Amino acid sequence: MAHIPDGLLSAPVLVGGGLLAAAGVALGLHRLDERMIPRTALLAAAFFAGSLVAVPVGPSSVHLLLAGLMGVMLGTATFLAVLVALLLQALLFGFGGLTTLGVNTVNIALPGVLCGLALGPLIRATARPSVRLAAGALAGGLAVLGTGGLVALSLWLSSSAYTPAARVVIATYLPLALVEAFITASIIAFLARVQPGALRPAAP
Amino acid sequence: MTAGSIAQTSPQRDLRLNLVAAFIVLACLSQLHTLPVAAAALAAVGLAAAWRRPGPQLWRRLLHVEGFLLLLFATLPFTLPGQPLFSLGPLTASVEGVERAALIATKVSACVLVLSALLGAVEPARLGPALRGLHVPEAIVRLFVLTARYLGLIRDEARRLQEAMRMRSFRPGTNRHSWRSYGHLVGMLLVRALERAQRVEEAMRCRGYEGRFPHLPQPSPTRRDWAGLVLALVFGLAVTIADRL
Amino acid sequence: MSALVALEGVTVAREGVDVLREVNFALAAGERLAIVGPNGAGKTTLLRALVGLERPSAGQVRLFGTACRSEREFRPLRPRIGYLFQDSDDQLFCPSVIEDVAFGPLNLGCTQAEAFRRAEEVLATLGIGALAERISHRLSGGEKRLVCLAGLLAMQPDVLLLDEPTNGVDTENGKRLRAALRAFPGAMLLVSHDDGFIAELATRALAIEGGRLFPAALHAHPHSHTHSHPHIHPVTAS
Amino acid sequence: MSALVALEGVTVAREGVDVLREVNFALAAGERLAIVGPNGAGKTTLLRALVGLERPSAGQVRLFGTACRSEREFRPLRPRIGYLFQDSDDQLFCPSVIEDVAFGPLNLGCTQAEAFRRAEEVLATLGIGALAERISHRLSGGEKRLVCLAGLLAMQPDVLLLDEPTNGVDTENGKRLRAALRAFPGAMLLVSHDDGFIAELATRALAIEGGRLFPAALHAHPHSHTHSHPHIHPVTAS
Ligand SMILES: Nc1ncnc2c1ncn2[C@@H]1O[C@H](COP(=O)(O)OP(=O)(O)OP(=O)(O)O)[C@@H](O)[C@H]1O
Ligand SMILES: Nc1ncnc2c1ncn2[C@@H]1O[C@H](COP(=O)(O)OP(=O)(O)OP(=O)(O)O)[C@@H](O)[C@H]1O
Ligand SMILES: [Mg+2]
Ligand SMILES: [Mg+2]
Repeated sequence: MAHIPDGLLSAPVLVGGGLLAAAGVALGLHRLDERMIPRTALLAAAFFAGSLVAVPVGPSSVHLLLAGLMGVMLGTATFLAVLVALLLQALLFGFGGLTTLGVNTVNIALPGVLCGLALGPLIRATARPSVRLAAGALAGGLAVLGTGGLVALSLWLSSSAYTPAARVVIATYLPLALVEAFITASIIAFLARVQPGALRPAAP
Repeated sequence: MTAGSIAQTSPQRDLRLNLVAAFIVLACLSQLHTLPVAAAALAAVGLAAAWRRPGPQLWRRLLHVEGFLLLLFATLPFTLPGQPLFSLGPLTASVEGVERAALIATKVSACVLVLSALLGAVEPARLGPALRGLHVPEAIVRLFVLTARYLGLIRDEARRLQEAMRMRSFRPGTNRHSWRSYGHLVGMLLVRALERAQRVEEAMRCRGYEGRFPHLPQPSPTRRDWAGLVLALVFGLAVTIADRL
Repeated sequence: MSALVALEGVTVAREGVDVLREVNFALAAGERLAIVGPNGAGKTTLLRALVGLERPSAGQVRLFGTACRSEREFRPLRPRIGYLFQDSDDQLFCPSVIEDVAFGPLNLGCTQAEAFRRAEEVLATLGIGALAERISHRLSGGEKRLVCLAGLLAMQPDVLLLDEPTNGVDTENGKRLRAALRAFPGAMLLVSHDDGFIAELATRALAIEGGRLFPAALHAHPHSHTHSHPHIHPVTAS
Repeated sequence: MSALVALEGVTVAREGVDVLREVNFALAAGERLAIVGPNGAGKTTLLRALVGLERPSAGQVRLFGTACRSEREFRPLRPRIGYLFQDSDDQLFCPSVIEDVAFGPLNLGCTQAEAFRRAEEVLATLGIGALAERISHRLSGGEKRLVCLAGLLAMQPDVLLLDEPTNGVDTENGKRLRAALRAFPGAMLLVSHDDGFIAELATRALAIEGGRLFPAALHAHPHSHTHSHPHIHPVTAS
């Protein structure tokens, strides 16, 4: 759903998205620790697998994004994970597109990174499982809503004729946000118990 | 894939030029404004794709459209103002709106065809060196190759854990026990895959891996590859000019 | 007397190769049957076919008298079979040991309290009660093996299928494992490369080779050999 | 004579617990040193510390005379050490067996042809030449073990560190494995729960307990016991 295909967006949006994505990826590369590469690649693969599962919602379909989880676990490397997974999907399955790679990367990764920055410290520091659960849910849900908002924004900036469709897009993201909030919270709770090191965007 | 087949893959299309060509064509196609040119481009791409005798899954890919495209097709005719075409209750569809929807459908289809025809049947393992050949940063190339590999790893781990659950009489239902068990499954899957990823990387380092896959020198592009790139350039330029005329 | 679990002319193909060819065998109540054979002979495949994880291309699997072909037919009978995977890591997925052991009983419809009580009981019997609160995937190899077995015993199955139960288990844990298996009242199918273990527990043996099962005899013949054991000395100079 | 690999007062913590405490030891050229100890004693941790996968919190690791602290210092020396992981699945990552075995030589700068030639040679020596074209992660457990070892031998290392090499390996393959190890000219560190295996190969033994290493003696004392072996009979009625 967040995979905008080639042929839809206007040139300024494509170029702008591309530049933003390049900045994010550069930041991610700059701060990437060698030893984080396996984890980043693994989450990219998880993202890839998650988005092959389409959940029908009304006239549209949504799939898991896991951006909030990536934000908490990877920090800025989320840009890299999303870029790589999207490239792989475009090349192997024709999902999304090549020219929209930048826009899609920003739409998915940016909210995740922001959620990770905002809620990650709380998730790591708190000793209360209920607080962690709530923060995890918030990270998962907000990241999805952020993506929905950015997808709608990309459509709206490209052509005013897309406005009504963009509104419906946002609506379809609401149920996904709920599902992701639930899933992200439970995964984060599990990791906190079993492998707390994984919640820190730093090499073990 | 065998040792022999690796050695024999050299007389193959050069992936670097393929990637560049695909990108140029997609960039040009995605910016078309007029329906006739877009339709002509789609026909040309379709013919070119059919000429290569692709498998049935290429055509099936065309049918896979993202939900919001359907949404666009449904709303555009009614939201773009213009010459009325027909009305449906209080809504009036405009000729411009229908045209715009058709334009988008044509462009998206053409792009999907180009992408799948040029790069659809490529093994991910071969894309790594091609990306490196295009001077993509080494870290991204490694991520790309590892991601492709971990896909299989995740699938295998998931299958084994699910079998273990079934063996102990797990039956999914709508109750807390089921949800919690699925939570454990996904969580453990992630934990195990993370650790496995880490250990596989360690095993590679122990065998002299230094962050680069031992890769064979890229075969230099053949004349056919260059011809393909030139063709792509000409095609892209032609549709763009025709579009602006 | 009817067999508990049986294969009737079963052929199983993996990757297009027939790993088992028209295999017949039956496990009777109270029996402890060992299956031996070289690596890649198909021992694991045989166990997987018995519980319905591999589907035969010919022949049929019969569990407790019922012929099973589809997942629907296998499912209600699986709780009566405890299958220990060759790799413990594949079998543990709950965060803590006690949760993992209680998982089976919960699936059988026990209440939470009842399931945990059973789990604690089994852990105590195996002598690993102290592990209950540990994170299951951070145990050492031998501890994992015992926890996996506990998860099966907690379901109180009629039959145990054990795929190399002593793999990576040290002498001490090995003793506890043997004791627990000797105390198990039901029937048992053992796959192992450890002759001593088989000799101690099995009442009958079959050998698998070239996709076929052959009866094998358990010979007991005293012989003497020179054995060297690593002994631990008190520290002199570390 | 200087040691090939050595630990000098090394302490390693895992999850905040000191698994190894001020451990000293050295492996000299030509030695075959066994390390024994119960599950969870820290044998695997010791091997990981030697190749730089665990970093000591105190003390230092010395490889071929060089003190190694950082990844940069370990890296150039690792190709001279062949480390067999406890779990084969962690070690096999190329699609086919032959590619996996050739991976090491390729990293050492061999040409494609040379690397594959070496790989084929090693596979033939181990008697598993027939597996060359198989998908590496679809082998049986014992086959995987041998392929992992082949991957190490193809790099022609000076030292082998083997973590439970005989796990899940059958008698036949076990013999080939022992023969291959006996033929290996370099030094060797063996971790195993298999007393017979250690007795056959090791020239010296250390026991690990409570995070410390103790010298252990390999006693050879003849004793006789009643042994039963499963024997394969010609088929009578399958
Ligand atoms: N996942 C798999 N997919 C395809 N073939 C497999 C798979 N696992 C094993 N095989 C093949 O099936 C055959 C039987 O394997 P199986 O695992 O049953 O052997 P095994 O007797 O259990 O050996 P081991 O003692 O090594 O565990 C082998 O030839 C093996 O290569
Ligand atoms: N990934 C891990 N994270 C944290 N602790 C671990 C991890 N793996 C093992 N440990 C702990 O470190 C200690 C030593 O483990 P190690 O794997 O070195 O034991 P081992 O002697 O190899 O045992 P085994 O014979 O079962 O393989 C154990 O107490 C174990 O619980
Ligand atoms: Mg097996
Ligand atoms: Mg170990």
